[in-house]
Amino acid sequence: MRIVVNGDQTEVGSEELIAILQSLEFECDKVVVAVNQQFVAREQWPNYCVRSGDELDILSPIEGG
Amino acid sequence: MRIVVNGDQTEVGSEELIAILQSLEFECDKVVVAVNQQFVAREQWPNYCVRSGDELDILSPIEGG
Amino acid sequence: MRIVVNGDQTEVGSEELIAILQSLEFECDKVVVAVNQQFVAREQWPNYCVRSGDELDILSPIEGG
Amino acid sequence: MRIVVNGDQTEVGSEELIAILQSLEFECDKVVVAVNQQFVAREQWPNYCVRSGDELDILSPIEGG
Amino acid sequence: MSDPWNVYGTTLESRLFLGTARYPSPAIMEEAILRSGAEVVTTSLRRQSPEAQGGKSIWNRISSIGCRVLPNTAGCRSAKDAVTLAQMSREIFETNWIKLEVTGDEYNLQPDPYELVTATEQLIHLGFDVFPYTTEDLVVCQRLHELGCDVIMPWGAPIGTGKGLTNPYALETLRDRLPNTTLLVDAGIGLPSHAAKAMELGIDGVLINTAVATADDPVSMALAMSNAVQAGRLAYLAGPMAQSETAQASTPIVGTPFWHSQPREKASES
Amino acid sequence: MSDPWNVYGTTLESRLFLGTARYPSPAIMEEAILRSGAEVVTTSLRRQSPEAQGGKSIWNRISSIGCRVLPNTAGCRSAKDAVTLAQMSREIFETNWIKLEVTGDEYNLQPDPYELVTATEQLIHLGFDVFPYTTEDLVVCQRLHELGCDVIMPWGAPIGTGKGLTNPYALETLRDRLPNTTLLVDAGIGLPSHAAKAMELGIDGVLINTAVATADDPVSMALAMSNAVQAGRLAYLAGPMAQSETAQASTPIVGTPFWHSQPREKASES
Amino acid sequence: MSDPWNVYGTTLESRLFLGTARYPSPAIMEEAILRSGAEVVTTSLRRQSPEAQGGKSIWNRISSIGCRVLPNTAGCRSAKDAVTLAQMSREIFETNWIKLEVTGDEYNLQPDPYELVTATEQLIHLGFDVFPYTTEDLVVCQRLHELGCDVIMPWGAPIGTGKGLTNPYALETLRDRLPNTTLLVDAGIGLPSHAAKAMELGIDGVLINTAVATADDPVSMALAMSNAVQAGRLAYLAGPMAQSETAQASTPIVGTPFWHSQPREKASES
Amino acid sequence: MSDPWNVYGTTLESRLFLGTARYPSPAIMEEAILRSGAEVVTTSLRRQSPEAQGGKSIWNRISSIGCRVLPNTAGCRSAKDAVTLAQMSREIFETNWIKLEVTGDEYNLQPDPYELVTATEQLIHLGFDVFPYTTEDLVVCQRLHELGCDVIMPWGAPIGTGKGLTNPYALETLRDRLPNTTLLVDAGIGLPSHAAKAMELGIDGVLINTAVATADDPVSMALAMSNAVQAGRLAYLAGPMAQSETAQASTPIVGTPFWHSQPREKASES
Repeated sequence: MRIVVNGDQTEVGSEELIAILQSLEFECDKVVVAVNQQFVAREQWPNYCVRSGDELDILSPIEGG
Repeated sequence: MRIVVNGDQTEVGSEELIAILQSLEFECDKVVVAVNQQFVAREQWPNYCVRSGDELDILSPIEGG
Repeated sequence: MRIVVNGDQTEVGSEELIAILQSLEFECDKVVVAVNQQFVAREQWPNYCVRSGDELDILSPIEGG
Repeated sequence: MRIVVNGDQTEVGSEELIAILQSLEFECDKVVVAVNQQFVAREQWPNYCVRSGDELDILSPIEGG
Repeated sequence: MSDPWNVYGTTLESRLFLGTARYPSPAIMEEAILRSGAEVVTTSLRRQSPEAQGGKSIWNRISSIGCRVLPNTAGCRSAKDAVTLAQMSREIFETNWIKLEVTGDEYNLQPDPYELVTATEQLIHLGFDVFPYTTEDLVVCQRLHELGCDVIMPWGAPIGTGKGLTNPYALETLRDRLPNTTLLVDAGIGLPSHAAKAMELGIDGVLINTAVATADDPVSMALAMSNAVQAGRLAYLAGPMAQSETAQASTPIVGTPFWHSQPREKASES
Repeated sequence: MSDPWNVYGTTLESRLFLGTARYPSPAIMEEAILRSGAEVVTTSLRRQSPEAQGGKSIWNRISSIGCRVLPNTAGCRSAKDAVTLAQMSREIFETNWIKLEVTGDEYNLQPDPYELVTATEQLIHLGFDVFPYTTEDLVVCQRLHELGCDVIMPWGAPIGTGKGLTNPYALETLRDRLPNTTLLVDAGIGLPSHAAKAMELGIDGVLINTAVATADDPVSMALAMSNAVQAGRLAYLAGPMAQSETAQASTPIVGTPFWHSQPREKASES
Repeated sequence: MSDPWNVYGTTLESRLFLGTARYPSPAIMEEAILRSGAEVVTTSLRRQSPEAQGGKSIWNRISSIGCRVLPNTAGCRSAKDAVTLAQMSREIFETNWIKLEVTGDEYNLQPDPYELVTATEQLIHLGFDVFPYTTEDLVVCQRLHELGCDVIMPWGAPIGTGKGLTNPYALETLRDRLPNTTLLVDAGIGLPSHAAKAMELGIDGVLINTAVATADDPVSMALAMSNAVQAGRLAYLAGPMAQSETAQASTPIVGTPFWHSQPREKASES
Repeated sequence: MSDPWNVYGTTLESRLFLGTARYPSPAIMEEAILRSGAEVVTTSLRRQSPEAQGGKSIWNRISSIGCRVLPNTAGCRSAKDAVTLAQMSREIFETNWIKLEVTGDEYNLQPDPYELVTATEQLIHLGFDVFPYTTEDLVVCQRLHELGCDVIMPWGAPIGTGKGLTNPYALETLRDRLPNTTLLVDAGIGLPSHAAKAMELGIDGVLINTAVATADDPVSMALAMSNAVQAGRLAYLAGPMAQSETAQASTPIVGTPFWHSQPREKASES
């Protein structure tokens, strides 16, 4: 299934959000997630399934002004 | 019938707009009218009837900045 | 003998500077002196004689900006 | 005789100011003259003799701010 | 110098719009307008009692001058009121032009960016040529431009203060970012130098009332403002010198007299 | 408006003095002078080689215009040199007027307050009408006044910078403290708004060169400066409004429509 | 001097908020924060590739300092994006605080007054403590206040320009009209004098990033800004002297020596 | 941060000199001095009648604090008077330091550039360390420097006005042209931001009296000024950011979320 991860076309082998994050080697406790520009809270992750074409934003803290 | 003309409670003897203007001695060709804060165009005047409690604004040109 | 002390006409009984200062009850170690707008250093005082009409400025420290 | 004309060492064949000006092809009615930084008024020119080493400034009108 | 410009399809020569309020007398107002060369003057509408025909004489005076009229909606606090007043103005003044004012604060009498945009949208839909009076906020002005305003009127300072241009940097930004929009500075001009400065920044025109009307001599001040607007416009077109941090002589340096350094040998003599 | 003024016994109409240096061409210089309406232009003297008659054409051009000439002593670093140059200027330009410049610093090219006073004293003794170019220092200007200068020319900013008035507060003080002295701001004017501001402060006139000569279009800029000087002068005479910290509406408040508060009972009905 | 203040229920001592971006190194950033005494620092969220764990080290560094974190929504162009980013920030940074930025123009990077208000309304509904970054427009700030913002962050100048306060008059108006709202000037501060001036106007605090981070010596500049903020705050509380147009001696006049006028007869001697 | 500097052979830490006049009480004066950290305070001499020992208590108070004393010649109108008063000061205050004031105008109380130079020359000949109070005129300051002054004290604005720096451009020029002279801004500072700005320009120190003494709370204002001077000095040394006309984001752009453009194909997949 092809989805978009942080702006890049990406082939993933699962539709489960947690599995995707793990397969892409994100550290789950250090990122936050939006799907199609909607926030997906951490407590929703266990049951959250991604669909083909979905746009994932996986963000981490950085410096800011 | 009591209406409000330019902020003042006013007793008028007719419900017809033109009659009211004339009875109050406005020069009809030199004023514009709103009823209840809605513009009443001159071409509507002949058939326009005012209701009790209506608020009339009868305005004339003045200087401005 | 009449002299001017700090702008005021003053009658003094001596022509010796130190005697004048003492008679006017200035504390000698806390003032500085000019005669006719010329500085008179402390070491000159013992021999310094004032003449009639001389203008003495006897100054003390104050606050300043 | 060597003099300095407008900053340049110059050999001249006469000591008379007017002769010098003419030999250097200045238009006498369109210049003013200083010798050794002193103004030499036009009426002094006929009798004015330059000495060896003198510094002449021969100036004309230009634009200015 | 002829430098005509276009305001909603009307060609004008003067870049000074003049307000008609606060003059010592109608006669002085008229003379000030004439002296200023203004082709557009602002007016308003107010409740009038039939007996007190106070406004009439001044309006007669204004209309007799023959200037183009730009009615305002001064005093309105909501888009709704402003739209109604604009419609009434259109009927009596017989013009599509409306100087749209929607006040957002009673203290600085500044425009309300929210109600202003709402009213602008409705008035453009109703066929008006809208002259929105706004703060100098770029995004607000962009929004007004996108809604269809060809003309935008940022303030220089709060009305009646005469403080001049409180934020010239923002006006420069407006000019840069809205190069094809007609910008008029409205409100805050107190002196000719303020008007000239606005024009030097590339602003297309200015609207002035209080500074002219309340001067000791309004007629002379009207002429002064007219001259200043022309001066600023001419300067903008003339391409001013660049400011420099360091001095530079204007009179030529070459040939400065009395140079006492060692005299040079002339090349011809060596 | 006619507003003649007197400069060392000469009556002038224009309050703009123009410099003649740095123009793209003599023809443009001439046109700029004409357009500006200036009645006084500045000139200088320089060493000239007989063959290169470079200066001649421009001087011929200047003298043909018929303006009054105000020669300067630009480039002089000492009172002695300035006095000599002034004497030479008087002979060739046939005028008692001298714009006295004695430079004190090579970087900002500012006047030297010490040499300036020395030269002024000598020149007045020699019968000159001295126009001293000075900083805006009040005590220096008072000294020049006491020496007999009817005209004093404080700078606005260092020459050629176009920075405008770097210290308007000091110019206001000068105006207050020297009410009967003719003050001309010389140097630093870069834009019409600068010139207008100087005049609004009560300065009697301005002298401009670089800002006109080095504009992309000197002729238009000359006209712009002329307009600005008139604007500022008119405003000074017209008694400008006082600046205010708080807004005040220009359009009358009374009779504002759509006032939704509880309608009043008419007095006549009660 | 202890002068604690309250920001959304949190008591702070320092009135300087510091940004964490653009420092030469994380170590210098940390030292600058410590030296500044700031108790609140700003952060952001960005897309991260798992391999390039670039941001991690700096975030670890920031979180180890122990300051309170104020996450921003920098880069968002719509209310919708800003609301989503705010929600993500709340989860990862574990704070209800959000510095709400919704950019309205790509050139001056200014806030969009329309999207800002929309996002503010939604975020307050979602339980956030919103710190809206806004222009200095009074009506916009009033709207934010009415929506429930206890803190509002008007800009001083466009971000990264270091121009200081481009419109101090507007900030004074804000202070007057919103006396009970916490105002922080955010963006535009370039020098300590700018920060001090903001505080002198009664602004409650300032947020600075670029001016500290891009100074040659960020650590010293952090301390400088801290000192300046304290200086301005102290001055505001201390009741500064009123500015005067006329000079007044500080040293007493009475008893000035060498007064040469006719000596007085002493009263006692007459 | 330790940043010692040298004033006529004396090493100081604080760059704030404080005046001792115009405080509500000697006790408040003392506390203000202590809080300011000032190491140098100014004093004066006045005629004293023996009975009214008014000045004594305040002088006792000043001398007990242990600061270095800088006596002034305030009130003198001529070089002659100033030289006499300086000699008297040296004897009673037991210091070679003299803050040389020679007033040239009764209205703005500004220094007289002519008398000032004359007095400076004589006092240096008499072995004094002269701190001349002067206008910001570069040539005057150069003259003072050439006469042997290691320290020069240009004004910021007329004394007691609190107007701040009326001509910062001139102060910058002074700094550039007199890089090795110690410059202290004396007079005119009204707010901490003024003091900070002077220091940011590279001025070495400031002398303040009225702004501290006449604040509602002089002690807090003393601390405020101290903080501001440190802030400005630190910033000068820290190498501030350059001002920019265009905005630049502080938060990184790379990785901005919700970028909706056509998703890129990852390089690894091609």
